[in-house]
Amino acid sequence: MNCQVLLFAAARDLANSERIDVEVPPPVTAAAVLDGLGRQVPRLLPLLPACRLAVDQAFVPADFPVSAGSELALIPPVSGG
Amino acid sequence: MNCQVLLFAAARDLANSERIDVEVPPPVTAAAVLDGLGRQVPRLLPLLPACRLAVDQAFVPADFPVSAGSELALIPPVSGG
Amino acid sequence: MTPESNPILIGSQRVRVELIDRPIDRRPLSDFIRDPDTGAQAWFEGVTRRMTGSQQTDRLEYEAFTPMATRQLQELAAQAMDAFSLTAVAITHRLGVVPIGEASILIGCSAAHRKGPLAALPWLMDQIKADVAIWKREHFAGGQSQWVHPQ
Amino acid sequence: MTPESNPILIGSQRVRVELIDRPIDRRPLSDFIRDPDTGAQAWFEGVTRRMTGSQQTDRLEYEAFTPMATRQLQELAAQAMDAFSLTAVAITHRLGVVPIGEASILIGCSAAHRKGPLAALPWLMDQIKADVAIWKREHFAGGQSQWVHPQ
Repeated sequence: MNCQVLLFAAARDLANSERIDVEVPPPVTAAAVLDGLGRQVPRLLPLLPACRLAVDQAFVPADFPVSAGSELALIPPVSGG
Repeated sequence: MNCQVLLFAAARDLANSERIDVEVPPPVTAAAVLDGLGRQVPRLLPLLPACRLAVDQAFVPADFPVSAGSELALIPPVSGG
Repeated sequence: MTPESNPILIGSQRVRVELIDRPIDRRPLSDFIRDPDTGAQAWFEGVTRRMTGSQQTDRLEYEAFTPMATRQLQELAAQAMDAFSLTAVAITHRLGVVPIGEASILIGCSAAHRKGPLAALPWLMDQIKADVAIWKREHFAGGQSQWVHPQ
Repeated sequence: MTPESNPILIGSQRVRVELIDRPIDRRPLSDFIRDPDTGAQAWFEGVTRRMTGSQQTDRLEYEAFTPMATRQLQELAAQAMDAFSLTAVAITHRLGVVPIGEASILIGCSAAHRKGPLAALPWLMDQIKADVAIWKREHFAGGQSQWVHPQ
């Protein structure tokens, strides 16, 4: 499944892009999307273990099944406030 | 010893005065001053158990020895803030 | 009785305490606690509340043993500076009549990090309500009034 | 990237959340949480700090995934309303460059009594710093900069 993932902050800078298309083999879980991002943009690898995937603007667990059409976002460690 | 005691809030209203002179027999402790106030102004009696004596603007324990010339104040339950 | 004291600053300690008989202006407190090397400010404002259960308040009226209350507030502020690693503390308490919706007390504190100021505020309020020589008379909408004596 | 959202008010819940790319004005938050039936307001303000140890900051720069951050702040504010018996909560986070001494976040909350708002502030700040999709880039006086990744 082709997944488009939004990138922010350090992740966007590393990938030099605000979004990335990743081809993820089934089963398409949140963990599989993160794996796909690391394969596609190896420079993200050091940051990925600290990142979470947000599906439709909510954090999801690693085994969360990602549906086509969901909005995916890679969330690096946050530092608001 | 003659002790002048400043009164505030509910205590001042009950005594209808901002200060009272009390004759306190030795040993002149904080507790003895409070006892003297109750004898002199019986209308203070219901309030006195909830009051503290301040000597020179600091709370003191019941057995604190009161010296002549100290500033004494009867402090009803406080409710600032 | 509406005694008034100018703000009292304690030596090199960044502590500002005042009892005033007019509405509290936040600006001088804010100016006092502001510092480019702080990253956090926390504020507490106590306000005259209209309803308590079904009972309607018309106004509150505060009275203080001003020199004692000022000294107590200074000591509490200085203790909070140490205990909570604060950069500055400002406490203003209003005396006299405080209408509905207006502030009777404003406390502001600043520090490098957020935890100190956020912990200092409840501690200061607990101490003030327990010990500082200030009294509140509540005037009810029906015309009666009474000194408030917390349990 | 300096997205901006208008304040979002949640139905009958007295919650106001906004992300803005200009200096934070305290007034609209104060107007929002003010209520004659509240007796307490508590505020937290996070400010860009100049020194961290011996390291000098020139400015901070904030970025958000705005729709997600807005939704998260709304949910946290609504949870705080219930958990701490609040009357109203207002949260404003600034995005873009925030110079030394200026506020990146302002939270105000009100309630009948003081304990709720005073407990809500540290809880809200802990949640925001752990989960809300906002990032801070620190620009140092020497010209370097880095995304801040708390442990």
